[in-house]
Amino acid sequence: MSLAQALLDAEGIEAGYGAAVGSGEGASQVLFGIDLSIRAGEVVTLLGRNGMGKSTTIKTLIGALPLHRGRIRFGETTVAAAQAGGPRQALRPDAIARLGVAIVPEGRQCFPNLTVEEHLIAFADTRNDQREAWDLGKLYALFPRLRERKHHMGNQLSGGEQQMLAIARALSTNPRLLILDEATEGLAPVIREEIWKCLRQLKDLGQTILVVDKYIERLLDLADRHLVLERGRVVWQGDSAALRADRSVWQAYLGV
Amino acid sequence: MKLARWLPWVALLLLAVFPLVAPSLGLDFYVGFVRRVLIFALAAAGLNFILGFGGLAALGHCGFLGVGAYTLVALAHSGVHSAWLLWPAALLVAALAAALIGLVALRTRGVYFIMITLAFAQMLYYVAVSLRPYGGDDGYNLVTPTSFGVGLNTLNDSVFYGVVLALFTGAMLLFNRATRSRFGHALMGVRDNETRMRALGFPVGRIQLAAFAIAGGVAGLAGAMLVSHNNFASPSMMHWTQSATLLVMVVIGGVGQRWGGPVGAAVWIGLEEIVKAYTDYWHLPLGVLLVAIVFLAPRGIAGLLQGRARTTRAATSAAAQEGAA
Amino acid sequence: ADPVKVGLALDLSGPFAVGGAEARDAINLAIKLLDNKLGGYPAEFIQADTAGSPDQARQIVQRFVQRDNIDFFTGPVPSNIALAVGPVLFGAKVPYISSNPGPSQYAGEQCNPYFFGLSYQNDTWDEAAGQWASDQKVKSAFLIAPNYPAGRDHLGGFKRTYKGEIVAEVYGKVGQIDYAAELAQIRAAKPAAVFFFLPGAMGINFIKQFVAAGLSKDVRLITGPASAEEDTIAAVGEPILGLYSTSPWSHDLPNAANQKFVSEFRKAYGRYPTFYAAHAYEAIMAMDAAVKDVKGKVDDKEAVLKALKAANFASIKGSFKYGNNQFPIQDYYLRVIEKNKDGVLTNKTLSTPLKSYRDAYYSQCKM
Amino acid sequence: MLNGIGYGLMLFLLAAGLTLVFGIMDVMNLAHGSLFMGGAYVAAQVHTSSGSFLAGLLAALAVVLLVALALEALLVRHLYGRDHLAQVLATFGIILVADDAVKMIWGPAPLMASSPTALVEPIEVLPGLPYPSYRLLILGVGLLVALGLYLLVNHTRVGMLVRAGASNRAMAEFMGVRVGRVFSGVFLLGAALAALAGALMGPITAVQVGMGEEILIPALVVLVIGGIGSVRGAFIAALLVGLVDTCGRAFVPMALRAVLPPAAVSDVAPLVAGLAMYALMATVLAFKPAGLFPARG
Amino acid sequence: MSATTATTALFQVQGLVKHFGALRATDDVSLAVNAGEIHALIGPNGAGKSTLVNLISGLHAPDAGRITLDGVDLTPLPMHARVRAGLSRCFQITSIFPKVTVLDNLLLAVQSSGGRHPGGSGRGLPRVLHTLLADRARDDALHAQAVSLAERVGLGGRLERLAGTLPHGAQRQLDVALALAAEPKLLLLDEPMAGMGPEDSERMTALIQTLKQDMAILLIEHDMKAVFALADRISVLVYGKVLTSGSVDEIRGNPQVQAVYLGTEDVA
Ligand SMILES: Nc1ncnc2c1ncn2[C@@H]1O[C@H](COP(=O)(O)OP(=O)(O)OP(=O)(O)O)[C@@H](O)[C@H]1O
Ligand SMILES: Nc1ncnc2c1ncn2[C@@H]1O[C@H](COP(=O)(O)OP(=O)(O)OP(=O)(O)O)[C@@H](O)[C@H]1O
Ligand SMILES: [Mg+2]
Ligand SMILES: [Mg+2]
Repeated sequence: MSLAQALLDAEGIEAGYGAAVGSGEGASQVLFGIDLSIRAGEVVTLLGRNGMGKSTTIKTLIGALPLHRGRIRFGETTVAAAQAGGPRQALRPDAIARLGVAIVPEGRQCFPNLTVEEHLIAFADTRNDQREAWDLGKLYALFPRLRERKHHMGNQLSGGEQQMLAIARALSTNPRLLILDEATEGLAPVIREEIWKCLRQLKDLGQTILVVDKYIERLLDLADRHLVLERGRVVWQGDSAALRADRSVWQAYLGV
Repeated sequence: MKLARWLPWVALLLLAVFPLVAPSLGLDFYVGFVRRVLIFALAAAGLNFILGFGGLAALGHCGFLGVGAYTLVALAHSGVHSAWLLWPAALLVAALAAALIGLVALRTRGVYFIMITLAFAQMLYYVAVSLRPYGGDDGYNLVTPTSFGVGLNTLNDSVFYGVVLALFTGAMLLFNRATRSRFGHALMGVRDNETRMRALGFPVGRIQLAAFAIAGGVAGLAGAMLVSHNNFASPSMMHWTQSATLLVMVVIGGVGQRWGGPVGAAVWIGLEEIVKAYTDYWHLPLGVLLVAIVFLAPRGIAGLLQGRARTTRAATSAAAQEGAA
Repeated sequence: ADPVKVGLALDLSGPFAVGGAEARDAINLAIKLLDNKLGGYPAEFIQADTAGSPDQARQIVQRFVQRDNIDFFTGPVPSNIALAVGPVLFGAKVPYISSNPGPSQYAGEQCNPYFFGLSYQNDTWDEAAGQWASDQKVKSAFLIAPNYPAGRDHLGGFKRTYKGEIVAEVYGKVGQIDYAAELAQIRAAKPAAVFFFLPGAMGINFIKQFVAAGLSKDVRLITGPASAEEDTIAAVGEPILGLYSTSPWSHDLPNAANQKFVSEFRKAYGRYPTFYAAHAYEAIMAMDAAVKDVKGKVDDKEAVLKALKAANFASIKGSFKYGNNQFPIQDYYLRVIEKNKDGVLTNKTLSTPLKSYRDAYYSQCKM
Repeated sequence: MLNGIGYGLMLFLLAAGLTLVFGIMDVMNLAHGSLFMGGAYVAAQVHTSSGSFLAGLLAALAVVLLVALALEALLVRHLYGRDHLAQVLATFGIILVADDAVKMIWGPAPLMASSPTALVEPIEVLPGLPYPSYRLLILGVGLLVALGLYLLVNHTRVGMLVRAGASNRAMAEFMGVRVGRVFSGVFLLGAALAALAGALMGPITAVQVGMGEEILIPALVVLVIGGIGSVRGAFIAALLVGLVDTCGRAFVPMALRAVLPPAAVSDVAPLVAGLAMYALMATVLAFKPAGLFPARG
Repeated sequence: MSATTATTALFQVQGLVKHFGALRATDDVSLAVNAGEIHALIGPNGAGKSTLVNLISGLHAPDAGRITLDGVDLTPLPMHARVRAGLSRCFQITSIFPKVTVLDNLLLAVQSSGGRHPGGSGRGLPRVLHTLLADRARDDALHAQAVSLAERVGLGGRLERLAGTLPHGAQRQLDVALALAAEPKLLLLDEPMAGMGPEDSERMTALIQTLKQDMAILLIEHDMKAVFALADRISVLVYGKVLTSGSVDEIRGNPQVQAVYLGTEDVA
């Protein structure tokens, strides 16, 4: 595990919604210069109250939103770079995904016209021949419920089942970076526990993870580092111990 | 923004004085031409109402045009010639037909709705073709012109024109009010999120059915007026390509734009007339125009005229339209 | 003086575009031969495309009448357009010389001094076919046409003169693509002949599938000119060999006017004309003769009508004169499609089953 | 019966490309009919001048693919994200242009397309029941295409990726799918099927301007009855429409003749024949608003 | 199960069954909610909770069973009629009108049921004409109702925002507000806290608490903190069947429930 080289490196990213491309200005800029870097094998969280820009950050990282300013690098590749008024360059989201970024998005986004099993086959990375690689059997072992529902269409699942499917779908690509945006939303407590256990295992296997979730206590046990967002800016960062200690952060920025 | 507001009314005013000045400009013929445009504009406005505000892409609207037309034919055949009886009758029968068809068709959504309305219109078409007493495929020549009472009838060009323009204006006023009424908002709500509307307690089926019947009735009225205008009815006016053309008019004009239907009808029919005069290959430029509109002016010509002001509203309904189609 | 104005509503696009194009080519040829004049007087020819729709045609004719003040009208291919535009023309006292359709209405009860059925009455070619089939002692016939009034009229015409057994009368769909079911019925019925009226693409589909089904060996195929002219021949190719048809005109009629027309047409367009072209050409020639007769005074409607009715021109159809209903009394020919000496597939005239024949409706006309 | 199935398979062949592009990719491409027409014209032209049916078929595929490539890159690509109405309108525009273009190139008169010389003679499929051999070829191709499509769409990853891209393009891209490229490929495949259908159908129908629109409606009807997006549905619907349509023409008049006076029959029977296909669709949709085999829940 | 409160309960479900193909998503469910009560429904994912809500609200038709509210048999009624009868719901996946403003969302909601036609225009033609032609923007009474509704759920300051651009929590609040417009006797809430942070969750909890005075609530939620804070009674659904019902403490302590649902998660 190389500590020197970050797997993902984002510098001063600014982004938002509906603003003219490249202008960096606009009615709804949401991110105002976020720096974020994740080393291989690290588990990092984005924390902050609702609407502070966690999902927006993630959407910008995966290329779903245009970068107004800043630079994003993944591995050796510059994924996006933009300066004010200057040239913009950006990879398309699918290209970024193929670099090894997989996401469990807000709102699950299961495909209504694919069966459960097809979700898990269609995007699977079959080239990966690591022993620990996720395959259909392992995914079903993680979520036995999905095996029971394998012929259901994506929209014929309960909310929680869809959430499981979204996680399994992301894992099926055997990503270098796994991004989870509220992946435990709508899951029963027992299943939530399963997910935490699973993430723990993944971490132990060296999986790099960026995670957003509201169960901060669990994240403290799991993650190496935390970033707290407030109105599109990083207002605090540090490791779990530091966050545990700093109750003022909890009150000011996490609403607890 | 100001301009877009006043433009339609200025246009209506110009239209009102047109038959008075036309003779002195040597444009007599165009009185009849504009009248025809107005009749199609009326039908298009009806379609725009259900398509733009109700999200119901009906590809069989000319079926109701035909129902209205043949209602008039049937009554005229049996000796009724007063416009004040014929036209309302056509409107009512067409609205009734639309209500009955809507009962079945509105069970479907999206492309299925497009296709089922097409199917019903084609059935109406075949019925009209097999109506031997009314000429079947050959069509029916209206021997006695439709009369307005007091010795006036449709042969009197400018009187007929005036009546059509008045009815058209009245219909537009009503449509414009309807889109701002509770009903109109409910209709748009159904378009945007049908399940939520049900859960709010709206009788979604009835709302859509009412809108569908209104639009069908208006089409029927337009159909009857068209027969009075041409003194001729034929099944070809309800062929699916006619319905498609009507849809084209609405989209060119601007789906869900208040004046989208009429603007589209005027532009399309006008262009057809002009382009035809210059080339036999008149489909080609119109096709290119259509593609250009789709790409360059997705909100239609009326949308262009509205300009960038009020974009939130207009863009909203346009975007919502996309979701619904 | 003002030029003589002629309104031409042509079906340049839509389902009748083939006939429309033929008509336009022939009219342009006639105009060229007449040096842009009618009866020696300058003339203006105004063209418009009906797109095959009666509604649009009606619109166009309204414009011709109101804006352009035309003196003569011709052009449309289908009967329904003729019926749609007729009243407008008659109301404005504009003579309509039909270059193709001859609906029974205009031949009978609705006959009008302003309508000249120059070409033929719709049923007559079928009557000729029925007559010929009877003459040939064809024992049984199977009839097929699309489901619309003209289809029924045409089969009615055949039945009027045919004396053998009619094994079945089948109406298909307008625009039908596949005739397998009908061909199966024919196979089962084993008629001696099939008479069909299937204009346009329907006829092409039918003939191709008829031959492919192997029926052509045992069953004689008879039709009118609509499915037996150059356009159909070119589209069907070899399988059309041996198709019998009846027509009031054929490109190999030996009269001088016809020889001139056919050779000029071939010179100009490199192909044989069809009956659409022939009648459109003749319609212009009829106007030319009438204008000459009235010495250019086309505003004198009485005189123009009289001159038109006199038909002072050498008809390309051989014998030609109008009956009381202003529909022709003329000969009808039987043709068969063969390879001519140059190896080109085309019609060859065999006989004249009906001579100086008039239609069945003239007695209903009160003119 | 056999005729109904035969017509049904022909319909399926016509609808096959549309099933891909419209059913699976969810792009309402009316210009599919124009590609069909293009295929028929090119095949007829090349067959006539070269004398080889196969050359005609290949030329049709090549030319239509080229046209489709240009069409996709210039127009259709920008329509993927748009609503159906925009797609209908733009492709309707393409129809208008295509019809006039064909008329400019080949004239309004229909073109000759003959079946390959080897397949002119009918074959006896059953003793005493000759069947046109060329038709058999078409039926065979129809069956093959049906099978191929079914496997492609339902049992290959490509099929899954297309469906994913069609229902939620953004999410499919987040999963690493090159949706643009996949769609282009599928569009071209659809165009190739249109060209194939056009080239094959030419010899038994009229090759003329407007032939595309004529088949478009029945093809759409087939798709809708089957349930948009379901290859199996389209296949069954095609057979059903073929049967109903054929029966409407052949048997209904016979049946009616038994109960009604002949005059009434001659009025009603043709009406039934014309209506049959549409009545079938309306009935199916009235009871199953998303077709027989709704593919998207 | 329903025997205990069968006669007095405001709302009752008896023997409800729903199949999805071979799957028995709702398996003979009987349930009762008393007036003024918050009744929570918990259970593993896919247990059939949302399906039950869909059956009750009329989005799906049950294969068997009966639903009554305040003595009225709702089973044969379509969805919109159930709303009129006093039953209103929110959605697990936020269901609002994203492309219009918050105010327009609320106007639609109050127009449906809360907003009476002014001027006592009564029934029949005048009412039809009013519905069809009167400019809604001029309807001050309707407007006032919408505004007060917004204030009730804490959206008072965001009336002119396009609903789709609201933060998630606010959208959930709007969803609840839409359901409240009907002034229901029974409110169905399907995971109202889904996707909310602690702060928003607390706000929503408080809101639900205030609603309790006016209506009975059937609450589905996986956020146990909220459930234990709010619920008067809890029913546990497993594989489409009611496993058990009881007070918060009974459920919490039930080892069966812990095994299938609660796990070891500490919810203080
Ligand atoms: N599609 C959109 N258009 C405009 N504004 C948006 C859109 N989506 C989000 N926003 C706004 O951007 C801001 C940040 O939203 P974001 O979704 O990134 O927050 P978050 O930190 O993920 O919060 P949550 O916990 O609610 O998911 C919010 O103010 C939100 O209103
Ligand atoms: N339309 C459908 N077709 C087929 N099966 C369905 C359909 N909708 C739901 N199901 C199945 O029914 C079961 C119950 O689903 P439901 O949505 O009611 O669960 P739930 O209890 O709300 O779960 P969650 O807590 O995850 O939201 C699930 O297993 C689901 O897969
Ligand atoms: Mg978020
Ligand atoms: Mg649920």
